[in-house]
Amino acid sequence: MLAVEDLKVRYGQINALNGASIDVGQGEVVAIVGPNGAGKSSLLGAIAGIVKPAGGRIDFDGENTIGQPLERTVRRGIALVPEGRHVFSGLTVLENLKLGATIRSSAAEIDADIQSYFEIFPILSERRHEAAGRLSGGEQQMLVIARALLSNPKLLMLDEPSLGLAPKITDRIYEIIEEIRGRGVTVLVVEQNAGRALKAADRTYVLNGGVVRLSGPSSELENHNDFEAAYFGLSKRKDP
Amino acid sequence: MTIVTSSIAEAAPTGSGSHTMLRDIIGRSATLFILAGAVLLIVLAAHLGDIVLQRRVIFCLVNLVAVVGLYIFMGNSGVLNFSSVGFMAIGAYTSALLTMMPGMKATFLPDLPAWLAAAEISPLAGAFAAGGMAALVALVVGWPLMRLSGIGAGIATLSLLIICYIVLGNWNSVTGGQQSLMGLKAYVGLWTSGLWAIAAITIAFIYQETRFAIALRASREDEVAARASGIHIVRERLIAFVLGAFVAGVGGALFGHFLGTLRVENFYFDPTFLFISMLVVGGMRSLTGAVAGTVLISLLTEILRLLEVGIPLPGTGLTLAAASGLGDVALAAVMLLIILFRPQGITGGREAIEFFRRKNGN
Amino acid sequence: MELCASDITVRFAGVKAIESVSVALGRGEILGLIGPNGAGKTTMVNVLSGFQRPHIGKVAIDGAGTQGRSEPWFARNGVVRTFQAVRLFRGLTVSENIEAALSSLSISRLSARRRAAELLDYMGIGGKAGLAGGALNYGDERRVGIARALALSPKFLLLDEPAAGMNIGEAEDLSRLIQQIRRDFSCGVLLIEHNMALVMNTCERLHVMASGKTIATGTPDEVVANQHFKSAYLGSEAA
Amino acid sequence: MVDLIQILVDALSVGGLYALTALGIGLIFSVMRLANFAHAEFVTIAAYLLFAFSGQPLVVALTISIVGAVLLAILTERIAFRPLRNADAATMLIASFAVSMFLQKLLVFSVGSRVKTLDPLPMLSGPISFGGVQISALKLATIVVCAVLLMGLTFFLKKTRFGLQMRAAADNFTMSRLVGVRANTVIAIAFGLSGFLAAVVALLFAAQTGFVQPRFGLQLVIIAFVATVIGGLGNLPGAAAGGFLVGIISTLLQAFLPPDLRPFREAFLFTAVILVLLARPQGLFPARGLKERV
Amino acid sequence: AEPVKIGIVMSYSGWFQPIDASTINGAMLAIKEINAKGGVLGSQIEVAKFDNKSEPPLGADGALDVIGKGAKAILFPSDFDFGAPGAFVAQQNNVISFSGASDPKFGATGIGPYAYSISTASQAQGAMLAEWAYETKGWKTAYILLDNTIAYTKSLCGSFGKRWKELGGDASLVGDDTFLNSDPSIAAQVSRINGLATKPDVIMLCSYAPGGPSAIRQLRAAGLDQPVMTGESMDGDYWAGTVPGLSNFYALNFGSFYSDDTDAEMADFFKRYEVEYGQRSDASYSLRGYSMIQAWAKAAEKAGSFDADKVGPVLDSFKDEALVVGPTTFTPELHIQTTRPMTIVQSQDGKFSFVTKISAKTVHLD
Ligand SMILES: Nc1ncnc2c1ncn2[C@@H]1O[C@H](COP(=O)(O)OP(=O)(O)OP(=O)(O)O)[C@@H](O)[C@H]1O
Ligand SMILES: Nc1ncnc2c1ncn2[C@@H]1O[C@H](COP(=O)(O)OP(=O)(O)OP(=O)(O)O)[C@@H](O)[C@H]1O
Ligand SMILES: [Mg+2]
Ligand SMILES: [Mg+2]
Repeated sequence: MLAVEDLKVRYGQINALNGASIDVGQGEVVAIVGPNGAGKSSLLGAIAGIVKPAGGRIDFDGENTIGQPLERTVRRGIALVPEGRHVFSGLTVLENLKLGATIRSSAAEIDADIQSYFEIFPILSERRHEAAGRLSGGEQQMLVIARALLSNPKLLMLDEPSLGLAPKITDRIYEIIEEIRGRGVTVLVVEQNAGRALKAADRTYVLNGGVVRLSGPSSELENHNDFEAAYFGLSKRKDP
Repeated sequence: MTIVTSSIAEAAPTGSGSHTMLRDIIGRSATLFILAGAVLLIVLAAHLGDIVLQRRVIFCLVNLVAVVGLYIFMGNSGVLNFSSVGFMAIGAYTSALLTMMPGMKATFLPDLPAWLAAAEISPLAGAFAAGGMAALVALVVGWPLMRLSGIGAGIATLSLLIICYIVLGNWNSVTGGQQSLMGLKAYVGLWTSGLWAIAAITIAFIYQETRFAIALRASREDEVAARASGIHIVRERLIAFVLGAFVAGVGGALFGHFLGTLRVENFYFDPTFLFISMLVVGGMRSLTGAVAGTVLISLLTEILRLLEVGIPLPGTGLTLAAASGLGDVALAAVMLLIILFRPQGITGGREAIEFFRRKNGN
Repeated sequence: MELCASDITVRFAGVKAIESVSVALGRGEILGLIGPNGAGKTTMVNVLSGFQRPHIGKVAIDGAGTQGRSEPWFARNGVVRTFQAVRLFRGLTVSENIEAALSSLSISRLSARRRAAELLDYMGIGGKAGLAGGALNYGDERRVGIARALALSPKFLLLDEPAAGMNIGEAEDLSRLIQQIRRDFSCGVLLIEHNMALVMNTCERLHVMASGKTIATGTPDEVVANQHFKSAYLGSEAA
Repeated sequence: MVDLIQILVDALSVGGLYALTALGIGLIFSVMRLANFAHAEFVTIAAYLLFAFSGQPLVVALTISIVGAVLLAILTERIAFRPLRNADAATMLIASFAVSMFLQKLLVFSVGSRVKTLDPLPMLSGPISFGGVQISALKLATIVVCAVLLMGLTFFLKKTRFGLQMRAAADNFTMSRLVGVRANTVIAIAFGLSGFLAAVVALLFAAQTGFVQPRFGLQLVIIAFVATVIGGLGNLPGAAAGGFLVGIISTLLQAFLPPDLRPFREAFLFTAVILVLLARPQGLFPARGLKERV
Repeated sequence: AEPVKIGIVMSYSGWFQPIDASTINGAMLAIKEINAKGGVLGSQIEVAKFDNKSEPPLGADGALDVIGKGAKAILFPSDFDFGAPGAFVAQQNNVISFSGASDPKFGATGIGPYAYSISTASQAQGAMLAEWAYETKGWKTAYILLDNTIAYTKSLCGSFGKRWKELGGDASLVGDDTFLNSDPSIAAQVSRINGLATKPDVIMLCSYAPGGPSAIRQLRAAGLDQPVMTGESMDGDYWAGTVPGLSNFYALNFGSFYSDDTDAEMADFFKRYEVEYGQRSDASYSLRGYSMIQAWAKAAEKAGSFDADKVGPVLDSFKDEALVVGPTTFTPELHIQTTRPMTIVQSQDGKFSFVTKISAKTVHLD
C-alpha cells in the first residue's frame, strides 16, 4: 500500500535521508529503528508531506504523494503522530480531539469515538476542558495519539509513541496498535526501544545514516548477527 | 564521551597567554573595524559631492546613530520597541536647551526656569547631557516596563512614545509646545555626524561583546530557559534599554543641531516606523544589519527622490523623471519586498566579518 | 546540605497537581523521581527550581528558606534544572549557549568562552561549539542542555526526562555520565525518567509519585518489590 | 444623572467604534499571531469606495465597499503575509507596517491627500431624544452594530466547526493542515472577515466624521491595537472589551480632567494603558493557553 | 538681460501638497504675468523648484539646492514649521524668503531680516474675529473649542480669548475645551457644550481639515446650531461636504473666490486664475502666492537690484503697498501684517458667500 523509493531529504547542508526505500503492505505493522539522527522522523515527515523530499518517490495506494497539499494527507487516510507532540496548546483537550476528526462528518460517531478514548485514557477525560498546553508531557502524548486515531486512518504513523510515557501506558499503546491492526489498519512505527519494536512489528527496517541498513521480518532480525552492528555500529562511531 | 578533568567543577578564570588573547580580541573586533571604516569611507566620499548631497549624507549618519540606538535594545533583546524616537526627542530638547544662547532662550522660551535660561554649555557636553537625560528617563520608566515581552512590550513602548509626544508638545514653558524651537547651534557637519556614528557603532559593538549582551540574547531566544540559566532578564534588558536610550538621545541632539530647529512632530510615528524599517530591512539581529539597513534605505530614498526631480539622460536631451510622490510608493514597495524575500534582513542577522569568513571558507 | 521541599501542595484551577509531598535531595546522591504520567513530577521540579510557587509548603536550600526568590536566584544558588523539551537558545551558537549560562559569573567573555569549551569537551561534543543551537540532533541537543546546566556549577541538578528519545546504548552512556557529574561536581541529582532500566542503574533512592501524592520511597529494589507500584506504573515490564 | 447617561452613551459609542476595529485586529491576531497595522488601510480604502460610489444608493455603495475591503484583505494576506507565515512576530508586524505604508502612499499618490467628503448615512445624522437625554442616532447605531457583530463573531468562533478550525490554524499551522484543516482557506476567510469588519467601521466612522483622507483609519487602528492588547490578545470578547475600555477611559478623562490638564489627556490615557499592561501583561482577559507552562 | 531665478521649495507631493498647491499656482500666475510684461528689471523670471515631500527637514536641503542654482528669492510653505528650516538657510546665504506663515516669528525676530510673511498674524486673526463677533454681530457669549495639534490654532484661539475677554469681560467666555485633529470622536467635548446651562452665542473653533470640519459635523449632529467661527486655516470649501447644508458658519479668508468679492482687484485675480488653470481657485491662498512674487518684483524694481541687501530695505519700507492680497506694510521689525483687512466668508444652507471685510483694531503680538 505504501512504497517509498530512493527517498532523499536535505536540510541545507545536512543529508538526513540518502536514498531510503521501504515497503509497507496493507494491514502490516512495520517498525523503523535506528540511532539518533538516522533520519527516521524525516522519513515519516516526508510520507506525511511535512518535509519536502529532495528526490525519490512516495507511492500511497498507487499514487505519488510528493508535492500534494498537506491537507490531503489525512483525507488520503494517513495520520501522523509527530515527534515533539504538537498539540494545539491553546485549545482544550476536547477541541483537540474534535480536530482529529476534522474530515469525518457524523457528529454522533465522533462523539462515541471520543468517549471510547476517554475510557482508554481517563486522565484526558478529567482534563477535557483544560488547555492542551497545560497537560503534562505524557498526557500530551496520549492526546496526540488519540487525536491521530480519531481520523480513522488507513495508515497510522507513530514517531516514538512511547516517548515520555509511563511503561504501563506504553503497553496500552501497543495493545491499541494490535487492536487497530485487527481492524485492518496499517501501522508504521518509529521506536527507540528496539526490543519493543521487534516484538510488536511484523517487519522491521533498520535505518542509519539516512539509508536502510537492514530489513526483514522482525522475528528474523531479532537473532540476526548484523542487527546490533547495523543499529549501533554507526551510532558508536559517531561519538568522538 | 568522557574526558575527566579534575577541575571541571571549578569555573576559575584561567589565566592565558596575552598573545592569544590579543589575537582573539582583534579577530572579534574585525566587524567593528569594517563598519567604522565604512562610515569613514562614506564621509570621505561625501566630500566629493555637492552641498545638498552632503546634507543627505549627514542626515543618513544622524539616522544611523538613531538606528544603532534602537538596535542596542531591540536587536539584542528581541523585544519590540517603539519608544526610541521619544528618547531622541528628550535628547534633542535637552541639548537644545542647554547649548542655546541665553539671549535666544529669552526670546523664544521666556518662561524657562532661571537656571535653565542661563545655562550655556558646549555642544559636546550638550550631546552627552542629551544622552544622559534620555538614559535617566529610560532607567526610570524601563525598570517596570522591562518585564513585558512581545506585543505587550510593543504596546507599552508605543504608549511611551505617545506620552513623550504629548508631554513635550504641551509643556509650553520648556519646549515651546507645538511651536518650532529655533536658534539651535547648527554644528553638525559631515565629520561630527561621522564621528558620532562611529562612536555609536563602537558603543553598540563593545556592548554586544560583553557577557550582559550574551545573557540578553539568550533571553531573546527563550525566556524560560534564560531564567533557568540564572539570567535576570529584567536587569539585562534594562541595561540595554538605558544604553540604547543614551545613544538615541545623542542621535536626537545631533538631529536638532543638524536642522537648527526642533518640533515635536519630528519625533513621532513617521521616524519611528522609518527607523524600525531600517533595522528590520538590514537585519535586526546584527549591528551590521543596523548599519546596512540605514545606508541602504537612505540611498534608496535619495535615488528615488532624484528620480522624481529628473535625471537627465546624457546625450539624448531627455530627462528621466517620475511623478511627484511616486518615490514614496516605490520605497514602501521595496521595503515590503525586502522583508518578504529576506525576512531576516539583507544581512540575515550576520555580522560583517562572517561574510568575509564565508567567502574565504568556500 | 540538601535541597528540601516540605509538605508541598500545588493546585491548578481546582486540580491538585501535587498534594502534601515532601522531597529531600542531598548533595552527592542520585534520587529518582518516577511515577505515571501526570503524577506531578515536572511540577515538583518546577517547585524545587523556583518556577512554580507552591500554594502550601516550603522549599529550603541547605536549610535556608527561598520565599519570594526568583528563578534566576535558584539557578545562581546552585539549583539548576533542565527541561523535558531541552529549550536550547536556538539562535545562538552552542558555545554561546553555555556562555549565556556563565554570564552570571563575573568573568570576562574570554574566560567564559574557554570555560564553555571545557564543558563541551567534558560532554564529548567539543567539536560542535560553533554550530547553531537549532541545528543539532536530539542527542546532542540534550548534551548541550546538560552542559549549559553544568555551567552554573550546580549543587543540585534536576534532570527532567533526559533520556527521552535515546536508545538503549545512549541511555547507558547517559547513566555513566550522570554518575560522573555527581562525582565531579559533588552535586545531588534528581532524575525524572520513564526508562526504568536507566532509573534502576543510576539511582540510589527512588521517590514514587502518583496523582500528586507520594506512593512509595526507598531503594530501587524496595520500590520494585512494592505491589502497588507495580500495578500503578510498571505494567508488563514488571512481569 | 442626565449628564452621566450622556457621558455613558458617549463613552459607549466612542468605545464601540474602537471595539469594532479591535475585533478586526483581534481576529487576525488570534488566527495568525499577526498584529496587522494594514487594517487601517482596509478601513481607509473601504471609506474611499463609499466616497467613490456616494452617488449610488447606499446598498450599492456599501456592497461595493464591503466587497472591496474583503478582496483587499484577502489579497494582502496572499501577497504579503502568506510568505511570512513562519517568520517571527516582529517581522510580520513590520511587514504589515510596510503594507500599510505602501497603501497609504499609493492613496496619497493616486487620489491625493486632500480630504474627500461624504455623508453615507444621512438618515442617522440627527439626535434622538430619550427622556431628556439627546442621543445621536448614529451613536446608538454604532453601539448596536458593535454588540451584534461581537455576538455573531463570538458565536462563529466558539460554536461552529469552522471557528474551531480557524483557531487550530492559528495555534499550530502545520499540525492543523495535517489533521485536515484547509488552513490557507480558513486564514483567507479570516482575512475576508476582517475586511468586512473594516468596511463596517469605515461606514460608521465616515458617517461620524463626514470625510475620508489617506490617514483616515490610522488613529482608529492605533487605538484599537492598544485596545486589543490590553483586552487580551487572541480573545475576541477581550478585544472588544478593551475597545470599550479605552473609549470609556478616554471619554471620562476628557469629561473630568481640569482644563489645564486636558491637553495631556492622551498622556493619561496611555499611562493607564501601561499600568494595565504592568498589572496584567497578558491583557485583562487573556486567551487560554497563551502563556505556556514550563 | 539674464533671466533671474526664484526658488520654490514647497510640498509638491505628500500631506502638505493640497495646502501649498494654490499658493504655488498663484505664484506661477504672477510670474507668467510679470514675464509677459517684460520681467523684472528686464529679466525674465525663471523658477527653480524643489519638492520638500512634505518633510520639513528637506526644506533646508531645498533652500541650498535652489540657492546653488542662483535663486535670488525663495518661496517656502505657508506654515512656520514647514518653512523655517529652509528660511534659516536662505537667511544665512543672504537670500530673501517669503512664506504665508501666520507666525510673526517668520520674520526679523525669528528667522532674520530677510524672511517675510505675506500673511496676517494669527494673533491679529483672533482679535479681528473677536471684535467682529462682539461688536458687529452682537454675540455676547462665546465658547472656545481648540484643536491642540498645531501652533497656529493655539495662537489663534489664545488671541481670540484674550480679546474677547477684553471686550465682554471674563464671564462672556462661557467655556473652553481642547481636542486633537486626529481624535476619532469629540463626543465628550460636544456633550460638555450641550450640558451648559446657557448655550454660547458663538463657538470659536480653531482647527483645520479634516479634524475641524468633522468637529462641526459632530456639533451639528448633536443639535448645536450656534454660529461657528474659524480662522484662515479652514479657508476654502473643498471640505464643505463634510457638513451637508452647513449654516451659520463664518470663516476668515484672504478674499472670497466665490465671484462676489467687493474688492475689484481680487475679483479680477480670481477670474484670471480660473482662466489660467481651467478651474476656480480652491482656496484664497492663491492670493498669497501671487502677492509674494508681486511684492518681491515691486521691491526689486524699486531697488534696481536683485540683491537681498538692496531689496530687503525696500520691502521694509512698504507702507500700504497695493498688492492683490491687500495693502501691505512691512517695517524693519515686523515682517507680517496685523491690520490689513481680511474677508469673512459665510456658509448658509451649504452655500458659501462673501460677508464683509474686517480688520483688527487692537492686536497683542506677544
Ligand atoms: N529542521 C532541521 N534543520 C536542520 N537539520 C535537521 C532538521 N531536522 C532534522 N535535521 C537533521 O537531519 C538528520 C536526521 O534527523 P531526523 O530527525 O530525521 O532523525 P531521527 O532518526 O528521527 O532522530 P531522533 O532519533 O533523534 O529523533 C539529523 O542529523 C538532524 O540533525
Ligand atoms: N500550569 C498548569 N495548568 C493546569 N494544569 C497543570 C499545569 N501544570 C500541570 N498541570 C497538571 O498537573 C498534573 C501534573 O503535571 P506534571 O507535568 O507535573 O506531570 P508529570 O508527572 O511531569 O507527568 P509526565 O510524566 O507526563 O511528564 C497534570 O495532570 C497536568 O495536567
Ligand atoms: Mg526523530
Ligand atoms: Mg513531566
